[in-house]
Amino acid sequence: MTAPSGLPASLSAMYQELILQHYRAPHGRGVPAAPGVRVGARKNPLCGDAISVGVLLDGDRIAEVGFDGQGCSIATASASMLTEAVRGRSVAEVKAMATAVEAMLRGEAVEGLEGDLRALAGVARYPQRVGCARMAWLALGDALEG
Amino acid sequence: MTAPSGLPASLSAMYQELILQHYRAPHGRGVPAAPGVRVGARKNPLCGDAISVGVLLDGDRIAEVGFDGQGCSIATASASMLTEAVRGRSVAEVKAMATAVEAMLRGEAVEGLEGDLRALAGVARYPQRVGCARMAWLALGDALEG
Amino acid sequence: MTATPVLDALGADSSLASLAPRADFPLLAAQPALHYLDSAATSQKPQVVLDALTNFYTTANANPHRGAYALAAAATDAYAGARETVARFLGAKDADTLVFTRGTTEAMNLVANAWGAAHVREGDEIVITALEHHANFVPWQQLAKRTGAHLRIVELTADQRIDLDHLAALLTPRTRVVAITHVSNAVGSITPVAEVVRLVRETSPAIIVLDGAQGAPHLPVAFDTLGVDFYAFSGHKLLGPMGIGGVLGTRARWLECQPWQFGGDMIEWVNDHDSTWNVLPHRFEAGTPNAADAVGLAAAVRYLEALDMRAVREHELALLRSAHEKLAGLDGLTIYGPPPEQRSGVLSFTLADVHPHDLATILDQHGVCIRAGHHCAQPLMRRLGTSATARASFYVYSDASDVDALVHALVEAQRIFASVAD
Amino acid sequence: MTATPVLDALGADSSLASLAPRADFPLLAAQPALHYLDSAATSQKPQVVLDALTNFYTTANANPHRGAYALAAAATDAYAGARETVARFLGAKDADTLVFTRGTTEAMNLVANAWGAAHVREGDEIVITALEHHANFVPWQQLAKRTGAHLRIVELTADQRIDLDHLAALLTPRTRVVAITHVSNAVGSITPVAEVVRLVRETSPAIIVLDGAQGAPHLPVAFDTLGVDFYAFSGHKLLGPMGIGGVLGTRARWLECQPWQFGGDMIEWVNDHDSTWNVLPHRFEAGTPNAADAVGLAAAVRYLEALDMRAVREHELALLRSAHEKLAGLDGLTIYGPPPEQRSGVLSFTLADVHPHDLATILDQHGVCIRAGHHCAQPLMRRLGTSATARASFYVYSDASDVDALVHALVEAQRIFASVAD
Ligand SMILES: Cc1ncc(COP(=O)(O)O)c(C=O)c1O
Ligand SMILES: Cc1ncc(COP(=O)(O)O)c(C=O)c1O
Repeated sequence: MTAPSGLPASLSAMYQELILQHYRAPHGRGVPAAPGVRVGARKNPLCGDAISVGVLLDGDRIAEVGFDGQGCSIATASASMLTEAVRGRSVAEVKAMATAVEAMLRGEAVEGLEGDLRALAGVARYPQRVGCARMAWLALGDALEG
Repeated sequence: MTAPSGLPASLSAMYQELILQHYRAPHGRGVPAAPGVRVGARKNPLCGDAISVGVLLDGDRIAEVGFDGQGCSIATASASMLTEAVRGRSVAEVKAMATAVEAMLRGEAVEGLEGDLRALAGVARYPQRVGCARMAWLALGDALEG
Repeated sequence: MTATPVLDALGADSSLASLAPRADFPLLAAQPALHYLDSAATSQKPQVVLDALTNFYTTANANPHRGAYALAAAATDAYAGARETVARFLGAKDADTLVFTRGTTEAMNLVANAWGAAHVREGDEIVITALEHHANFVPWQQLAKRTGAHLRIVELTADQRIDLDHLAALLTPRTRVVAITHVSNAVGSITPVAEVVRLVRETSPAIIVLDGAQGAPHLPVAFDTLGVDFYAFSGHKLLGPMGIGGVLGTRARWLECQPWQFGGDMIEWVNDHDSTWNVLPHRFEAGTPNAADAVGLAAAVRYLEALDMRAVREHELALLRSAHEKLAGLDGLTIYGPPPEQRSGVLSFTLADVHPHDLATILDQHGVCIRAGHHCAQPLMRRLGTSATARASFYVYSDASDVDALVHALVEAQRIFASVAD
Repeated sequence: MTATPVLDALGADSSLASLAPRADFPLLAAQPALHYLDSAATSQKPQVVLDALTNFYTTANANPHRGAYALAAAATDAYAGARETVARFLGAKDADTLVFTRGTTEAMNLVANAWGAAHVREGDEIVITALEHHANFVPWQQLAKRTGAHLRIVELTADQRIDLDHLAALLTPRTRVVAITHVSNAVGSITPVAEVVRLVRETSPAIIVLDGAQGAPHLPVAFDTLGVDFYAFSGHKLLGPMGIGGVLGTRARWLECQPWQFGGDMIEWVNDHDSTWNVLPHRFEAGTPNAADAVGLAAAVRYLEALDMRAVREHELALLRSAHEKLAGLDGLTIYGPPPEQRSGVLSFTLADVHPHDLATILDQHGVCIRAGHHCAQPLMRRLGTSATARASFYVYSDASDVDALVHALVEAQRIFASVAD
């Protein structure tokens, strides 16, 4: 996980190579089309971006997940990481994960988050961008509620 | 025409004895009730005062004139003086007089105004009170137009 | 100006110092001989408020909510922080239920349109009182006219308090709105809010709208426990800048409201032929917000919090008692309103033979600023049978010397008008 | 930050000085490394404006129109004087036809309600354009929805100018309102007002409402010769304080309007069940006016008058040309809007592979403040097929160094995003 050089440390903490890779080549593109898929969507009225997340549950587990929409690098990478992180998990696990992500985005030190998701920690330094990272998680929440 | 003592010169110029006498015992109280009387009315929304002036024309002359309403000393004295000044005059003379009074209230030096009316000159120093002195003259104007 | 023997005879209480140092208020500090007794119209501003304005414009000036750069974030934070501060001052936990407006007038028009127009139907009833400022009278009168609802006006007791029996008699299951002033600007009467709330809740589903233009500056206000639905106020009357004020509402009532003004910030999504709306409080704040003046207002309420609103009330009551006693001793003077304990720091009066407008001019020559007129309360004036009263009103910077100057100047005015034989 | 070789290669014109000294603007003076390129959102304030605010509050603070004492007269005069000054600046002889509002948004809601609601009927037509800011879009959309009128949207040319042929095709004798932006905030297009006026007057009785939020700050405006019915603007975009703006109207059109907000100052006489209204402009200014910010606005327009609005336009055009040329040289960069001559100092663009929101954050790290988003013009964004653009906008204090910093930071942003292999 290296950062582009010649940038302020906080900026390179946000624009890590990992995030840019997810942005360039997002995972989980496309809301699954199967019957029973639940979709949640969030818009950011300020920048005009929108992300929707679709999940297919198998009992208590997330069998399928994917996202659609337009977003900046942070919004897109967050959605992409989300799909990787939640696939195969139980709803309870995912809710705990969402809570941990939210805390991380508020700048708190969190335990238990694994893998690529941790790369979003740098966003906390940019309050105006936290909303971007949060969008997919809120959309997922809507999908699980609805 | 003496002024109450112990006051700023400009204030005693406004509150001349003559003005206070007209306020205490106004002339021309009561809009004439005869058929053919024309009435004009003006309100001052800021202080809640209102003055109406009624005139009865005999050809081109003002045969009868009177006023009604509530007003401060300046408004009342101005109305009282008005009735004295216009009674028996031609409409053209009265219009010229109204123009002269308006100029005097704006602080201009005017010729040709006679009698008590000149006592209103002191009001020019108090822009917030000019509207009080003007009310009866505007009401008279409305009556002559209407 | 030296105290006259008349004054001493009246027993001037020169011990009543101002609650806030006059030196904190640049306008008053620059004019030591000025006796500003028109705070019910607008208040003077402490230096901290002017500093807050300057500070916003020199360190955080950007369009809030709309920028992704640090300066815009500073503006957004300053504006959101102001909302938190002002909501806390008025005892509202949920800051998002505070909608900023230009002042009380815009706030009342907002409630009358956003809630009123959506819920008031022909044959419904709207209850206001004869004590209301035009800002809490005309919007409801015109809403009634537009919708075909009936406007009911609660009459007053002999000392210009709201007649609670009449209020009770007017309330019905068709009453949709009860809009009442918290404190009368014209005569100072304080509304017994708990009584009103009890009466209304007993008999009708009406919303209760309080006009807090004179409440918020002069009394401690705890919105969350008042039990009313909306509470409107103006910043300029509580040491804040002009151009800012607001209205608190319960979340439930806000959610029953339709947007009233349309434009930037208040939308979620604009399609060609319809739109969806942003969340509270933005839904009711169309366009670039007045962030600078909101920040100035926040500085004002922090200043008042430091003084303590209970102390503000005590201070005004002490001045009012002293002024009341002294004025009552003048010949031909009539004071309106209930006893000082049931009044805020407003002293409304007439003097036999001297029109209020003349009084104001003469008092001005003595450096005493009072208001003369109908105080935007023509319905009340009609009921008092006068076109105008003179009104002196106190605030945190007022002291005994202001009261003394008032009494002194009134005696002078009487002397001028008495100097002419009938 | 040092200029990179890339920049030199692009031919930076370092000779373009700012029109107004940066030292006049305390925020900019305090942050020499800040490149504020978001003036279309809100402008920075010169010291004279802050001084005017402070001066009002420390020498003339009272409630205008309502007091009979000298301080209130000073406030009234200051407010009336501000109206004269601002009306003159916008080329209106009759100052009483200028109604102060909080800004353009409130102004448009005022016109839509005060004139629109009284004159637009079911089956009538309202014409707006796809270029409009939400403030000049949603009020008309909702008026159409409420009244059953048809909303017609003028589409754009390929370079985001109003398609005059389409406008002509939409106009009919049933057209009651044509509401168009003078200058687009999103892409900068300048409306050929004379053409529009000619087309409208030829075929319909419609009123013409111009959204001058981006016109008044950047172009000379002569309301009396424009031939339109209403012209709205915001003070905060033309060096003035937040919380103040206004709308000019012809006297004839104002007299066709119904009052919209009700309260103090706008009434003549309040009876229990109906009221009569004060004269222009007060009829449309309910409540305590924002006199302080009006005085601040007057100071701002005097500052602009001293610069000369023709010079302001020339200055922005020079910056725009230079920036346009430099940006056009960057790989993957798309600029929206017509050629610089037909644009105000707004540069709206996208960069392939870098989302505008990311651009704004990266540019901010270089001290370059730009706006990223839909610019309160979602209908336009839909037509552009994008959710957001990046926008840099210039004003009197902008200079060549701002342009250079922009280009430099864009190159950096490209580098960051290119650093990751696909
Ligand atoms: C073209 C245009 N119209 C209207 C507005 C709304 O102005 P305000 O937010 O000051 O009310 C703006 C700016 O936000 C604008 O640029
Ligand atoms: C009781 C009361 N209500 C409403 C208002 C209107 O407030 P504003 O003029 O600040 O909108 C005032 C003051 O003018 C007032 O005293």
